[in-house]
Amino acid sequence: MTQDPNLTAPVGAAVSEGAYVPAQLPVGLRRVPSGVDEVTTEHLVVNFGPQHPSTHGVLRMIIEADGEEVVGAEMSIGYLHRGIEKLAEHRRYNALGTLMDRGDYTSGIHGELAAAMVTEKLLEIEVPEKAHWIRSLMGEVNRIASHLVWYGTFGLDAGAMGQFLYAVRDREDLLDILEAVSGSRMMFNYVRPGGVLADLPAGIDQKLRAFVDIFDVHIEEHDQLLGGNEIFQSRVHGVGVIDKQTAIGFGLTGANLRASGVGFDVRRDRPYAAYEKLDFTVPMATEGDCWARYAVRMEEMRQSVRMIRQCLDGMPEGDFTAKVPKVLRPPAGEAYAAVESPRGEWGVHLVSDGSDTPYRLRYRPPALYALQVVEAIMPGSLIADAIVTAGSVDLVLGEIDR
Amino acid sequence: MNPILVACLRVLAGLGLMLLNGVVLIYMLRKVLGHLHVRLGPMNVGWHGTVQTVADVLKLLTKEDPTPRAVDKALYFLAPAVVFIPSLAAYAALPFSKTWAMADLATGLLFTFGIMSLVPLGILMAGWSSANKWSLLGGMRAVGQQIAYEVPLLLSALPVVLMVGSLNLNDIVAAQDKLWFFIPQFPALLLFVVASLVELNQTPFDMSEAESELVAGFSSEYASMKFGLLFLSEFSNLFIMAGLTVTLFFGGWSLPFIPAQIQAGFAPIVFVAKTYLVIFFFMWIRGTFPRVRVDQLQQLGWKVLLPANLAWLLVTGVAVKLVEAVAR
Amino acid sequence: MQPDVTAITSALRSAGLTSVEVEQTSLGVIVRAQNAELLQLLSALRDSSSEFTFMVDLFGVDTGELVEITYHLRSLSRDEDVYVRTSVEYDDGFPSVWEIYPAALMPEREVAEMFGLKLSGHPNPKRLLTTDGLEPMLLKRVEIRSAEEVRSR
Amino acid sequence: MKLWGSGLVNGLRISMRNMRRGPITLQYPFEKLELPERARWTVVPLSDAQGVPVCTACGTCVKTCPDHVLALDVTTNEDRSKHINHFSYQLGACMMCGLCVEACPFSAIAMSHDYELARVDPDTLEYDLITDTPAYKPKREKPATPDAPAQPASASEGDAS
Repeated sequence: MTQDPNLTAPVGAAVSEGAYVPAQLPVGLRRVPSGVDEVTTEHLVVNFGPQHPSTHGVLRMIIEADGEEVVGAEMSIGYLHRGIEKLAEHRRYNALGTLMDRGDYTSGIHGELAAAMVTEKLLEIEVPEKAHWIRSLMGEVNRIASHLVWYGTFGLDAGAMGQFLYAVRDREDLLDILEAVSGSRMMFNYVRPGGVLADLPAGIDQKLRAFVDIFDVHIEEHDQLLGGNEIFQSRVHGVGVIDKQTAIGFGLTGANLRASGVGFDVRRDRPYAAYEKLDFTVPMATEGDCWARYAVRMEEMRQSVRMIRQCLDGMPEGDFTAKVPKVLRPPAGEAYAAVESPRGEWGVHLVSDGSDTPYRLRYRPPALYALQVVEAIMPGSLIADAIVTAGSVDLVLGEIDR
Repeated sequence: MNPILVACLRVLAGLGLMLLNGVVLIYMLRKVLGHLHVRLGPMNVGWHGTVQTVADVLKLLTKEDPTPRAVDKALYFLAPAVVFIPSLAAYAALPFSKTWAMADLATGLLFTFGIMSLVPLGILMAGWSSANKWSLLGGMRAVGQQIAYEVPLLLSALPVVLMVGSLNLNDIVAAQDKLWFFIPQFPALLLFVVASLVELNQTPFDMSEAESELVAGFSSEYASMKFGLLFLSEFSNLFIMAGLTVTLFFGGWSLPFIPAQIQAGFAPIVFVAKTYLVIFFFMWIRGTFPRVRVDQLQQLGWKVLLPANLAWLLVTGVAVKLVEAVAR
Repeated sequence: MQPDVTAITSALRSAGLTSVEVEQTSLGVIVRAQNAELLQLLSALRDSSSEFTFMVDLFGVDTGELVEITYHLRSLSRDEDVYVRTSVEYDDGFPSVWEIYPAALMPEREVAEMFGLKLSGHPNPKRLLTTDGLEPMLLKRVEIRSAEEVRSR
Repeated sequence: MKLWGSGLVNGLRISMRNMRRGPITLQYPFEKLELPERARWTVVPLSDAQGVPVCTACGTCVKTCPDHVLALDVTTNEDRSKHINHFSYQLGACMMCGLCVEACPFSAIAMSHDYELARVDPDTLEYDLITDTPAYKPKREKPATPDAPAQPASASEGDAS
């Protein structure tokens, strides 16, 4: 699939749209009593999850169905709640990454980066150039790995099986690379305030180049296997439409927002790390349906491959970390830093009181906002569509529940 | 010999064949899906995991068999049998060779379709009696789709019958000694494969056990060998449908360019080999395609397959008459 | 990134909100609002020419005396962020803003649950993350297990 | 406009191509992956050439550990030399973040590559890394960091809250 130039988000978030006005109560179950139709029927309330093959993690979707049609939906979350925000009040600043990893466990680098950036903002640490580039490089590697999980599980939601394994195969290669760089496959703890844990290991350059060369072929295969399949197309076109106003009103970010026709990308509009120096386009679609979200994410993976190549070519020499004290004590104050995680804007709002632990750490979970909009648009669709819609917005429960 | 004894022996042979088939097909499914998914499938029990399925059957047999409290007991226990018996009986008419068939029925094709259409009844019983929402939805979907696709399935076999002029499966095979019917009847083959995929609850039409929506569908509440029977009948149906495909379109037990006397010796092997190739194709589809939606399935059945079948039937009928007129 | 303080102040004044304070801090522009005029303030910001139509986040902070709730708003058309901050006494209530920003639906429930506040005007004001009977976890007086307790487990 | 169904055929072609690429999996208990050098698994104590643990019982790792899985039980002798009674480690609670190893000023501990951590007996999830050993005397006495050892008392208070 070639990229349509019209599907690129305009530079600068130039969107001027009216506000979303909720037409009716967008949440909760209708609980329609039996016998309201001409035929006496009863609505079936089914629990999708917390243990169910289709839910991503431990999401519980309470769906009220009239036959196969969803008439009301409620999302029940909290089955994975670990109190990360409270725990963060008892962690030193350079240990915050361990908590962030466990938030969105498919894109730990981004969470660590957000926590490190907000600490650097408070401490006013100047990060060396090379650290910026390593952060961008690892962020993009992690983004592809995370999008591959989404791609695989999205296909599983639609009932396909093969592509999940192919996606996981490619992700394994990326996890091997991430393990070689950071020492762990998921809980990286790699990005630290002031820079990164360690320099890129020897030989990782060739490994990454070999991977992106293969992945150039594989991404087209992925796209043809799932996106080219007519059955899949008929499942996602026009399904789960989130229009522009709804997307803005419900606070969607990332690929979900861009699929609804709003071109905001933190990497481009609030540049951090080395993104200012990288050449990439921000894919966008206007339909706002599941297909648009699919197309945007597939294109994001291609852009990530481009950025990985640029990072490898342009990697500067120098230190990988600034000189920072072992125990960080930022001055009292507040700061907010945001990164573009695979799921959207992952912001960390930190309140410091001058001690070696944060006074309050709030992180903005992009998937939580995506979850709310799913709850709002689900009524009126079929059960099968509801599953696909929930899969298309890329929910990670570790992040939603924190 | 006593004809009753012979009949009993034939039924036993059919049962043995079905069980063996089930075991082999489950192993094959695991291996085919495994390799399609760039992994290996079972490897440790026996050479390349060959005995794995036997071990699993033994596990199923010795497993605890809990009965949920809320089930409708009579239907719950009857349903696996109602699913299992038709798929056993459907073996009767399959011609493994000219002489190797459990019953050489004059209306073999009709018998097979007729007996196979009992399966949805058992599935509905299983889904309803389980007192489970997933089971109920799965059972309803299964019945909805299987009843909807009975007609296209039969209609897509009809052009072949028109060409042969007989419902006997052996006659149909014999009529293909010069040309296998998949060449003149290619559209009918496509329609037949689609309809039989629906009948079999196979991906992309596995609505009734769509695991991302309905967990395990109608078989959610079944455990132990009751689940084993449901599972086994599914694989046996797979073999029957693939066997019918081979019989109707790929020349059954016959091979081209080989004298009939030589063929007779290994005709059953040829038939089974062809059937397994068709089954491989079904599994290939299963490892690749996503699932269609319920309403799309019904639309495909009524709005596409049925008119297409009727149109092709008309074409075939006219062509057959024309050929007859020219030949006369 | 940073909106103009005077522009926001004048926009709010013209909307009839004369008592709000707008200040520039290291975090950004913070509009301090009374609990009672919060809804009016937020809809004024949303409908102002700056178009703060997008709610980024909403969270509470226990300052030790009361709970401060911060609404992080963004104008996508101007690429500006503004923070609206209101304070609530312990065990007191705060109004739901979901009709202005539907994005607040779940974060509001979370704030109410985590700080032991009452939520008014919300369509589904149930607990979100934890089970009934748990203490409001993000209050400073609620301790998590200390290192000694962890070891003596 | 492509023919309806060409995507299906193409999908079958792709899955067959992947099938012919062959399996990528390893038969885990029989074949094992080689871990990269930086892989982080259990914490192990390091010893010098004579096999004596080089831990100086400074307690930096204990203060650093975010999950408090390390604990030092130290008696100080009259000559101010230290004796490690127990240097205990809760494997079951360790998240292998590696912060203790980074913090250790004398490289006395390391993250090993021992990843087969399943235990039959849950009691074995907590064990001593070093038992009843005199603390190592570093050759050069110097504060590891300008910050952490300078105020050990206040830092430990901060941890305990």
